[in-house]
Amino acid sequence: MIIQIIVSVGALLVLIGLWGLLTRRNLIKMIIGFSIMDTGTHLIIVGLGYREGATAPILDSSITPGTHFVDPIPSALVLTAIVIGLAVTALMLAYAVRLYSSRGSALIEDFKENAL
Amino acid sequence: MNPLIALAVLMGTAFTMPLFEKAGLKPARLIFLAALTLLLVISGGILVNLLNGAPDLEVATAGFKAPFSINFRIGLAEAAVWSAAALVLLIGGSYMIHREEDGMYDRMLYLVLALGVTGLILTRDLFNLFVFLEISSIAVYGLIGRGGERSLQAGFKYMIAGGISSILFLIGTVFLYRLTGTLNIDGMAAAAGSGSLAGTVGASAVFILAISMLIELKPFPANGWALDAYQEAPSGIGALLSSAQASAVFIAFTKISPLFGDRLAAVLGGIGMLTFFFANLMGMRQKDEKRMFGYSSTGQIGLVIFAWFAVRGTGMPETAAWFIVGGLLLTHLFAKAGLFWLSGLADKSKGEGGNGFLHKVLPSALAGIFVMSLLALPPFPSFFAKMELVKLLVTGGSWWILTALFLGSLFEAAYLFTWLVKKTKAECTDGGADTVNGDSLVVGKRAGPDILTDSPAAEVSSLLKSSTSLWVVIPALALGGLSAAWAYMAGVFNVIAMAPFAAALLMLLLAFLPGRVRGFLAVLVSAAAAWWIWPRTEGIDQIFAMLFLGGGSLNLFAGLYRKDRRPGFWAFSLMTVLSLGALVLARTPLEIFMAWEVMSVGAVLIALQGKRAAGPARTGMLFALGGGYLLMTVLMSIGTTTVLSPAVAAILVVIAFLSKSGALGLHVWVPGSYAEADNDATSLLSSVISKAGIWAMMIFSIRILPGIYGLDGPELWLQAFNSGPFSFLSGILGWIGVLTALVATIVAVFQEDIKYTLAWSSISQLGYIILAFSLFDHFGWTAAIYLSINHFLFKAMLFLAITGVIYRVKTRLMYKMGGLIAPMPITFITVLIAIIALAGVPPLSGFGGKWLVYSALIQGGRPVQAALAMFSSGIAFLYLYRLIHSIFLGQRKDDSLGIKEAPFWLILPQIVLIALIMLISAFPTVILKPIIAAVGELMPAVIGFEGSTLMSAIGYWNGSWVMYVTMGVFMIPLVLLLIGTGRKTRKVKQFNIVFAAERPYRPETTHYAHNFFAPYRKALGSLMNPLGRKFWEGSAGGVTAVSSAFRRLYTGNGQTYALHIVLFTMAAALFAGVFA
Amino acid sequence: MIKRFLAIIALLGAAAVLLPFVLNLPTEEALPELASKYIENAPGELGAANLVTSIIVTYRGLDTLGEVAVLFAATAAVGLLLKRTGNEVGVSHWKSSEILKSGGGFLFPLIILYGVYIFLHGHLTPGGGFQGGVVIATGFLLLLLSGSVDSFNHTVMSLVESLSGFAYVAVALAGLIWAAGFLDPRFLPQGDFGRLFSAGAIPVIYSLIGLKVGAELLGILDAMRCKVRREGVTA
Amino acid sequence: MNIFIVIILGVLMLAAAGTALYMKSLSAAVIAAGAVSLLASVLYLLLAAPDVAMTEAAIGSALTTVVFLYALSRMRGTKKEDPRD
Repeated sequence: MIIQIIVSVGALLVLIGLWGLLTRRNLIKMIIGFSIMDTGTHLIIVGLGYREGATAPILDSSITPGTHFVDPIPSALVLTAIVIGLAVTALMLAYAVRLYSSRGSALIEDFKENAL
Repeated sequence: MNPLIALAVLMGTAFTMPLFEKAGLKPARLIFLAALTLLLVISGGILVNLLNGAPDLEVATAGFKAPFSINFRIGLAEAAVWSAAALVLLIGGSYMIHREEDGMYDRMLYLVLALGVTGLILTRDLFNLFVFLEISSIAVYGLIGRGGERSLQAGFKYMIAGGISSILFLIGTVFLYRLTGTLNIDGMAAAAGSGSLAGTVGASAVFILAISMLIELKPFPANGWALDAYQEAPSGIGALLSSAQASAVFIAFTKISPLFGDRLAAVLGGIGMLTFFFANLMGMRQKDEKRMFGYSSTGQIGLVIFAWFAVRGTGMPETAAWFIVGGLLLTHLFAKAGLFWLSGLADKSKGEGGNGFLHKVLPSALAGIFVMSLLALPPFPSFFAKMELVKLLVTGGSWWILTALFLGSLFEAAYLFTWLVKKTKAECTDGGADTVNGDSLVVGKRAGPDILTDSPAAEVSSLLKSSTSLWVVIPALALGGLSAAWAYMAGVFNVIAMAPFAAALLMLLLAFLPGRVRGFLAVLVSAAAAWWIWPRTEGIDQIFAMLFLGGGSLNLFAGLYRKDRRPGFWAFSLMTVLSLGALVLARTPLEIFMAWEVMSVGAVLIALQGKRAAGPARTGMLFALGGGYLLMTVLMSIGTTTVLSPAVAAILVVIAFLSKSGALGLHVWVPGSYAEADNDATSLLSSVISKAGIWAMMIFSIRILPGIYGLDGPELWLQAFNSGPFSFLSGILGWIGVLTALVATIVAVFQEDIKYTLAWSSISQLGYIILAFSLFDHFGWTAAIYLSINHFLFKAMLFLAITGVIYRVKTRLMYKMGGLIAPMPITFITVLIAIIALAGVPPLSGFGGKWLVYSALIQGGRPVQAALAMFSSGIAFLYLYRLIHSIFLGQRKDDSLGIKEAPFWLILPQIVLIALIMLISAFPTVILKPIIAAVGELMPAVIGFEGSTLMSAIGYWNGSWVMYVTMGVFMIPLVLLLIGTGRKTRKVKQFNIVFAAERPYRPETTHYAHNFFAPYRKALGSLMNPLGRKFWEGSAGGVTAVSSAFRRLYTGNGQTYALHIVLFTMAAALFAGVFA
Repeated sequence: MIKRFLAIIALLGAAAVLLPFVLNLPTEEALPELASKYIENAPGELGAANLVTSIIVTYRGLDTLGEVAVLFAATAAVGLLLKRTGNEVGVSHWKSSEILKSGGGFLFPLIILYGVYIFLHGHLTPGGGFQGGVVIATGFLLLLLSGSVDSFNHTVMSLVESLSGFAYVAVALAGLIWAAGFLDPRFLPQGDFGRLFSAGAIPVIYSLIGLKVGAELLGILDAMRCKVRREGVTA
Repeated sequence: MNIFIVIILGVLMLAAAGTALYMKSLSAAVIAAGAVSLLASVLYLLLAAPDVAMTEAAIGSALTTVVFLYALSRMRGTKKEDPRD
């Protein structure tokens, strides 16, 4: 049940972010939309690794045989994805800054000079 | 060799680049290039190992086997693309190393891009694929923004698209992991095979994974962002984006494609073809060259995607599949990189005050190689690949897809060829040019330095000065190597098939030699080929081989009259002449088609050498390609008699060859190409090359089509044409022939430009030949071959004579000539004899030709066509009269006072031709006997010889006697005239005529030779209505209108592009049935 | 308006594509075989208590190496895009309070220490190189915000970044030479399970990642920082 | 684990995400987006993924927000969203 909720929330976040990307015309808001999509995706990934009643995959002395663990692989994937997401977001923002300084505007429709 | 070392080196170098920069620019550059070189060495080493039969290289990381750790696998395909990408990366690296500003960041990002490309190609882990996708994307994002302010906009749009794609990729990946329990692609494929992905979740996950990769490959219409990026990125980056990066992503895409179900695969393949079609459609309207290359790139990748799914569906062995896909992909990889670099170098040279330099020999040869390989012309790998692809489509009966493929290819040819011509030909200034009806007629001066005026030494030194441009040779060399490999695999890597290319290459390499040296070499090679071919052929093959190679040699010899270097003329003329030889010797469908394609493209390239030939040559190119596609369709259906009905095959073949011969409706490329080609080249085109279509039509109807359909041998096949089910075809063909003859003759009458007159005359003469051919019987074909030879003789004489005239008087307008009989007597005699031969009056050989045609037509039951043909012969007198009258008789012009007879090089072939025509006229049996015998081998003979008299059911003809009688009739009055009137006439100087004491300044108004046949024009002018041209222009206009309409999709707004991507995904999901 | 309409259609379409994922979510409770194998074998094979760390640093180490490269490329690209043009370098007008300044100075070493702790214990406890790196970057950020420093020494920064990156690659290659493969950490002794100095080279790798990530993130922050006017951070 | 906490966190996240998109002030929008991340990291903790939680908190909410704010500070004068937004 929890997995369903998590994945649903993640999917909704992806949709909300997508909506932002498609309708917000300010570059910053578009980037916010993208980063919300990212967060939603991460949530879906972690949700898929979760198992009801399982514990974190860290084996210390408190672990007794037969303990259920959550799937460690999605966690590992998400770690990578989060860092990559940050990298992309930062680069997008750098672009936005440069675009703004070139035009004095942050609206996406002001940057369509090369339509041919 | 462990590929991970390459990875480590790239990464280590990138990480430490700032330290090297601290040490100085030189070491930084050195280490940068060293890392890229190492990449090439390792990838190349692995490729060589695999080529030597080593098993696929499997590399695990972290000391654990897959699926516990990430693994690489390198098969032949991966190794080939990886090495190719590494090569391009190395050249690109040395290309951009000269940019000083922020060089460190550039180099860091560049190395990361190389890393991403490597990983994309090698990894077998789905999530690792994502990481490498992001690595290459981020490097690209960073590098795109280096092209100035507008490149920032492009980069941002690119990022939005990449962002959406990577989110889809992640979601797909993690669901696939949840369903299959592994991230290893092979493990997933195995799990998919056992049904793990059967449900809706599996289908959706596979779908969004596929779509996310597809978006990276820039499908139509979700690719506006990519085009902006191609347009605005620096050309060095565009080169990599289009070649190395796109190829790497494609390889990654092929790796996940085993997961796709059949329906999804079909949808993706369809998207690939749509992309190919529409990208090229829209490419036609581009003015910005990098954006145009961008359209071409997306189109090519679309084609590769389509090919991948097309071969995948057939279950053909992997090597055969990669023969097609790899051929297309590798060609694109090298050619597109080369084009982007060339364009960048030209811009750079412009920026430095040069004028672009692409019209120099080496760069234009390179540009030509890149464009021709993209157009899938022989001998490039794409040619063989496309042939196989067409074979798949033909045997599958996928006619709509085939049409889209051909149309898309034609669109691409239209814009790439236009670009090539625009860039490689020096611009003409219009100073001093004559124009009539907007057509500029005369030789303008070229602006700037020129292949004709630059000394070879200057060119070489200017090339060496910018050492970067020499690097661009490497992709061309790579294409050459690949061509050899593909030709070898296709089984045509033999002397005959490769000789034309070798000859062209040799001639281009020797471009530094003086023109006449290479000219002599060309004549020798061509004559040697004629010598070599003679004993190796028989029947009509031999006759045509001699026409092609002997006539070709003669024409090449005439070309020696020009002293300049003419790199293109010698290369392409020799190539075309040799390809005619290869055509005659070809036996397999592939050989035939290859030689045909080289010949028809070669002819276009010959024509292109003329100074104003750009437009006509482009039209010619499109007709050559279009005809080639029809031919390809038929040839590739060999072995599957069911897909094409014999009638359809026959129609396609006939259309292909008629467009080569310039039959009415398909003639629009001919007048311009002939007229605007170099004058001596026109002779080659008209007298020799135009006959290829006739030979091919004969061979196809007697040998190849019967071979395909096996209608119990050629006889029955011919009968089918003659009186059987296809007789309507021969009737139509006859009408086409006769109308061509008639209309072209009329048009020829009203031309002011001598070359246009002769060009239209050629069309009309080909009409007669087609008419004779259409009879499909012994008599008709004998006439056709006889006419072909005859046409060769007199048209070569006319064009060579006219070449001399134009060379001396420097104009092509007839009313500006006049009175040339005195300074150019030999030329006059040549023209006189040629005209008599052309007119078909006794005693010369033309009479025999006409007699044969009319007799054959009457015997074949076509009196109406015979009558019309006769009528048009009568009209032909009009232009012939004008020809000799305006040029040689009458008053001499001021401009042509001091001129001399034509150069020796032109006169000698004319004398040879005069001798030949006299010989044939006096002893027609010399050629008629072999012709009748040769045709008689193919079909039941209806005519034959008794002694030297030709016998047919309706009459007989003895050429020798005709000659003697006519000579007598002609000689006696002449002698009488000379004896009787010599004393009474008063010789006047040619300039004894003055127009009422006034010299007319504008000859148009007063000169008798201008608008010569005004009264006839009133009567016949309506026939000149250029319906054919209007039709083709209308089609072209329609295509561009559609193209413009679709272009509105690309608004330039990054958000709209994002919307396109999402809507595109949705539409694809509908077609793939994901919603169900 | 039509664009809005199309956007709604697009969103509905995207929802329809995503719907099967939510509706027919795979529900089996058992872990996939691969994950179970990791849980079963990783402690013995690698000696790291934190399975996620084992996976990140070793089993899927190539991902992590790539991830570092991504961050590296992003830093370079941001630096390239926002390179300082001469006139932009100016004095900070930010007036930070004395409390913030001294507080920052006090907290800074603690934060750095915490960051180092995180990546050194990555194989034992949650966290690791990335988290530690971020914490370190945050420490420096605090220094910036508190106004204690105006800019960083770029030479040192790039030295740290380059050397740690190079060392990471070198350690990976060491695995290729002295152990079973590229990125294999087992060329160092496994040590006692659960101790700081255990799990082969995993702590070494994680430390290098931490240093590199910290330096890279700091690089991004530094490049993004407005050098002229700083009073407008919040609105 | 209490399912209601998860639901409440999810609803809060969605609300924060919506707010981030429709907030007039850009810096407030950035903060709201950071809140989405922060809430996500709490969820990760509940989902027994402490590594992810730490990373999301440090990178997703803290660092990303700072980078956003830095970018905003360099794009002054764009506080006014387009009225139609």
